[in-house]
Amino acid sequence: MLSRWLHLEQPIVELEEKIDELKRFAASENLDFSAKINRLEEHKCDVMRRIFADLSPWDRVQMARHPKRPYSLDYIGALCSDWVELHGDRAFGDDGAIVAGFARLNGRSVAVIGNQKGRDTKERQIRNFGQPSPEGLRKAGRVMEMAARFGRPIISLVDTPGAACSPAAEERGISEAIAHSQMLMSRLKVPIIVVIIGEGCSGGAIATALGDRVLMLEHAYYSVISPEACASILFRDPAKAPETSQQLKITADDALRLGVIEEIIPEPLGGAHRDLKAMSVALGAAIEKHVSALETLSPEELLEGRYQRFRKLGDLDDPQATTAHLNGAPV
Amino acid sequence: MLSRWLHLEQPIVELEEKIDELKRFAASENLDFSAKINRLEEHKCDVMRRIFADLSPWDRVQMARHPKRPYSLDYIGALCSDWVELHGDRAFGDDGAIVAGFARLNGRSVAVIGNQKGRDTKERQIRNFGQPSPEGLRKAGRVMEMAARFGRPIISLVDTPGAACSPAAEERGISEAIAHSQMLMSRLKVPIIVVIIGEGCSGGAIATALGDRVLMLEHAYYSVISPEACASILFRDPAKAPETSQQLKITADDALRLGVIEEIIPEPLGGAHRDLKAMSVALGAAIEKHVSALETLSPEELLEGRYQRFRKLGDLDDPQATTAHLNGAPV
Amino acid sequence: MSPEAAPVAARLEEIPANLVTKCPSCNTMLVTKDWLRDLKTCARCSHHFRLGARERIAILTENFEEWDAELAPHDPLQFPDYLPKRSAAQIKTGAKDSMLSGAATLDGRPIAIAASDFGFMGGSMGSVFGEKITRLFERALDEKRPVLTATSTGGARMQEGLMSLMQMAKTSAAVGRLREEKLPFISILTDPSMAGVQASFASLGDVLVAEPGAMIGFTGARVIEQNLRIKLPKDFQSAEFQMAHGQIDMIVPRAKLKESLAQLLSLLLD
Amino acid sequence: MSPEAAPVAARLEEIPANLVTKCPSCNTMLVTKDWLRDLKTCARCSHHFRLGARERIAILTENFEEWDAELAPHDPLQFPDYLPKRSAAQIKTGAKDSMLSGAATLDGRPIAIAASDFGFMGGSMGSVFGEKITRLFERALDEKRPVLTATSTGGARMQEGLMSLMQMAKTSAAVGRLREEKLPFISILTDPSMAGVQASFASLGDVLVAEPGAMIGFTGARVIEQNLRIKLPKDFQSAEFQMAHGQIDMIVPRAKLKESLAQLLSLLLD
Ligand SMILES: [Zn+2]
Ligand SMILES: [Zn+2]
Repeated sequence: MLSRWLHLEQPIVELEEKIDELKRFAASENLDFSAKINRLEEHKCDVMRRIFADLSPWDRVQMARHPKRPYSLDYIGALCSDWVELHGDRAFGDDGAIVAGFARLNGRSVAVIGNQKGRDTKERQIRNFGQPSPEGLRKAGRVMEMAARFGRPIISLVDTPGAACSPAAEERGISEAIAHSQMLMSRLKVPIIVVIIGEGCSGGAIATALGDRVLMLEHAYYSVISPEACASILFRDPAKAPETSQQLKITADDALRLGVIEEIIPEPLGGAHRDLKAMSVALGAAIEKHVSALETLSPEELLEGRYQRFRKLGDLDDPQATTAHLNGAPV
Repeated sequence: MLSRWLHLEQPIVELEEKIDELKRFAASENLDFSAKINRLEEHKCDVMRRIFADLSPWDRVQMARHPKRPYSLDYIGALCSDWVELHGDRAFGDDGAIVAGFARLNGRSVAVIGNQKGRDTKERQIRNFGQPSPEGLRKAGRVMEMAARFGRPIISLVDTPGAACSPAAEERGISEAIAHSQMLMSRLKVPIIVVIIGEGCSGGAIATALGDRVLMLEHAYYSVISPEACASILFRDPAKAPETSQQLKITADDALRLGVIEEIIPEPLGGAHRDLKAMSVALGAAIEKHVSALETLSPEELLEGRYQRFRKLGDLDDPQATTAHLNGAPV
Repeated sequence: MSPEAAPVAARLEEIPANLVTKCPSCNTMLVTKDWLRDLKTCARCSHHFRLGARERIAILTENFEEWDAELAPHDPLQFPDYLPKRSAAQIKTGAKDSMLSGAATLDGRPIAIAASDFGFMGGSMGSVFGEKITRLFERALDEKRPVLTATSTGGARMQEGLMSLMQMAKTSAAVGRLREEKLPFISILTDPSMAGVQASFASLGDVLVAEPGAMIGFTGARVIEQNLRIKLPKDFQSAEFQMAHGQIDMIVPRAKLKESLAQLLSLLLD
Repeated sequence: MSPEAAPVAARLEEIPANLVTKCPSCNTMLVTKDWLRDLKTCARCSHHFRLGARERIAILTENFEEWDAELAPHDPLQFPDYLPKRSAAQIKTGAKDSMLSGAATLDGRPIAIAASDFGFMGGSMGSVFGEKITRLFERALDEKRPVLTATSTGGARMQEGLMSLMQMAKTSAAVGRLREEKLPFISILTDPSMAGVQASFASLGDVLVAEPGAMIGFTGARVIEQNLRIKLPKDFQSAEFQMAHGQIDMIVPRAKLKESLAQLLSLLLD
């Protein structure tokens, strides 16, 4: 059992190993175990259905952080043709934690920005674990402004454990970069589709999550703070992260109920990493649907709609309003 | 004779020392030397007039670099009330070589940006000898954009031996910063008055010199390259700088003849540093005249006029044009 | 301190029981009366004590008239301990939440102003805070008032989860609308101005003015130290540090703050 | 190299006398025929030799039709040795000045394109260069063509003094006008792209594409070394260095350049 798999996947991986072994044995001995193999495959499906029907929020956090989970560039590769990545903020550096560029998606030219994590140790360093630095957000801003000028819709793929956490990020204004990116996105006169594909955590996530539509993959999570940090601050015990993740209401279902996202994109059984192709097809279809709908709007309608989309988010008691809740039922 | 004075000023300083000595002696001995002192003062004026009637281009370069020459903050202090300096590019740092802010000039609120040199060794380091870094130009750009938004005219005081010359400046994109500043200034919908108050040298100068009017103080110089660098590149001998300064046509008279500036602002006899107050009055009056004239224009007229002002600069042979020279007679 | 500042000291919350107040920075024992006259700054080391939201608005403006006082917080996540903690803060401060906003005049000029109260759950931004800030910008736009905000906050309010994260986007978008008009927004950063608030509207002022010594940043120094196993200098994220790194426009001592703001507004508007 | 690149090799200037060409970077002796097929790059170390302006346009476009060919330089300052130097360059290159511009198609798409010729006084920008670039942007705006420029230049032409400095402002303002329309400007930075040209229009592309190894910067490395008495690394100001510092978007080998440009234009326009 490799550390590349989650604990919750253990029964599945064990079954898969058994099936593989059986297949190898059958081949080497020239025997027919197909009936037995089929039974095992069916059993595996049952096991997977059972496991994934009942994921806890903490399980989802693990799924969102799965070492095999597809990252932005995986989806771009699977979904797009003609991907041209652009680089640099023209002022300080090129941040590996954010990719930005233009590509063709369903025949339509779009700008894509995305948090990017690294697969191995070396790439993780270059990508800084998907934590955007100020220069990454400024690069994304430059590309998004270009997209707006050339009338290209923007797809923003969010997958970050948070903004870069370092003296260097503070010195170069990570606060300003996050703030500015949000303000910029609120004013761009092209459709913006945001998809939380894995981790959507904290200011690093909202920095590039201000769009006309915000979608979430089934096993992604979206949170104001990581469960570990929250547990450590509020309960002085990072080990309480699993229950904190429950209390923070961070799953796609929670986000939908809170009115924070428009749609949950279902993942293949077992999670996105078990079938990148199927996941990409579903992702591409969801993006297409929303972009097509938004393209019928005038720039003014688009901006007004985007403003109001976030404007109404909040849960409070307003005695002068007709309904107590501005939006969404309390969870 | 201090190194704070130029060689060409030596006769003047000697006379001044003589006059001072005489005055001290007269005071201490209670004698009346007023007739002699008056004669000496008159003689001093004659000497000054003679010297300053016949300055070589190289003398002007020395005058522009005079250690006692007023710098941007000196003029701002003498001319403006309510000076509020703003700081930082919001991304990397605060460049001491450029000051930028808002102030009241003749009762009118304006934005002022200026290259700033240091007076002593320590300040020279902080100010980097008036050589703007990328972050200084980006700070100036931020303040100029704010000025445009709030409809404040922009006064740009140019006084630089060139842009910052260092690996750091290259790494942070000094080329881009200079280019971007020019493009930005070409699009701002408020009047922009540029005054070359001392050295107007190379890309570091043109970076903030794209205005509706470009004025020059009498002893300032304006050049594509420093005479030393030009002599060293073209004639492989930096000692040839004095004659190269003649060949490069860099005085205010040259610039006026080439159509590069609108007006020369005369300096007090002996140069700006001999009478900051008189110099500031003349500078303030010139700025006022041009700002008033420009304020009558619509934003569109302003932009078109500014574009055409630079558009026509160049000296070439165009067989299809009605006149051979696009602008200005060859010198 | 400027002579004009003296009368406003009367608007600061008196602590009648204590005749002396100890400066936490230099340990000097300050005569409370003098300390109040100095707008709660230390006469010796010029340490700036934190001000409550009402105090902040009192020393900067006249004729304050509160907006949206009726807005009260909910508990969208039914988060453990949120209600009791909040109730305690409400009792302590007499306010419904951490944000106070309204109309006022500054040297006679009508403005819109908001201040967060660090004493209310660390001045954290939940739905009420975000809603009040958004309404502040919208109403300022309607009534053509320049906007001033003074932050003193640890960031987003975790207990409201995603609802609090959304306030970052909402308030940043509200600044975006104001930017399209000739109305200045001056953001006053007081100790501390951090995390989700600093990473939204508070960084988007046309001018950023900080009080001396205020801690300003995104991730707190302690978290960075723990994560990277490094030791940060004492002045890390101080206003002076941020100034050196080009992040803020000016540092103004409390006694000069009102005067500076009036001057800035006049330069941008008159 | 891509197979499509082969036919355009015919448009490169042949040097019939030499059957082999030495790579200045790795000293390999290259068969001239192969070297031309490789678009004047070294098959061994992929060193990119400089191209003349006509060669550059030839390998990137079809149907080139020159604009403003009649513009000829003056001597505004009557600068010592300027006329003889320039005449020599005119004779050597057969061009009136260092800038070649015009209309062309790139994969069938009408574009406006300009290239500077380093062989003409270091590809320096004087009045003719600046005027041609400005007209290029203006005409592209009129005719709704995207703009491509390929620079190879030491910067402003000192011998034209202030007139050459003014070309920086003039060309930057011309880009400013194009920016208000939906017309892309791609700036191709080839060896070397320096000083007054890099500090004006060449840095203002929507996309900056560099050739491998191209030197790109403002102040030359030698001048910085002399001024600061330091030694700079060999790769200082290389395309790869500038890429690492966030200054350019992509580095594309010559054999892939046309394809990349076509792709970019299609993404921004179709
Ligand atoms: Zn103290
Ligand atoms: Zn080679």
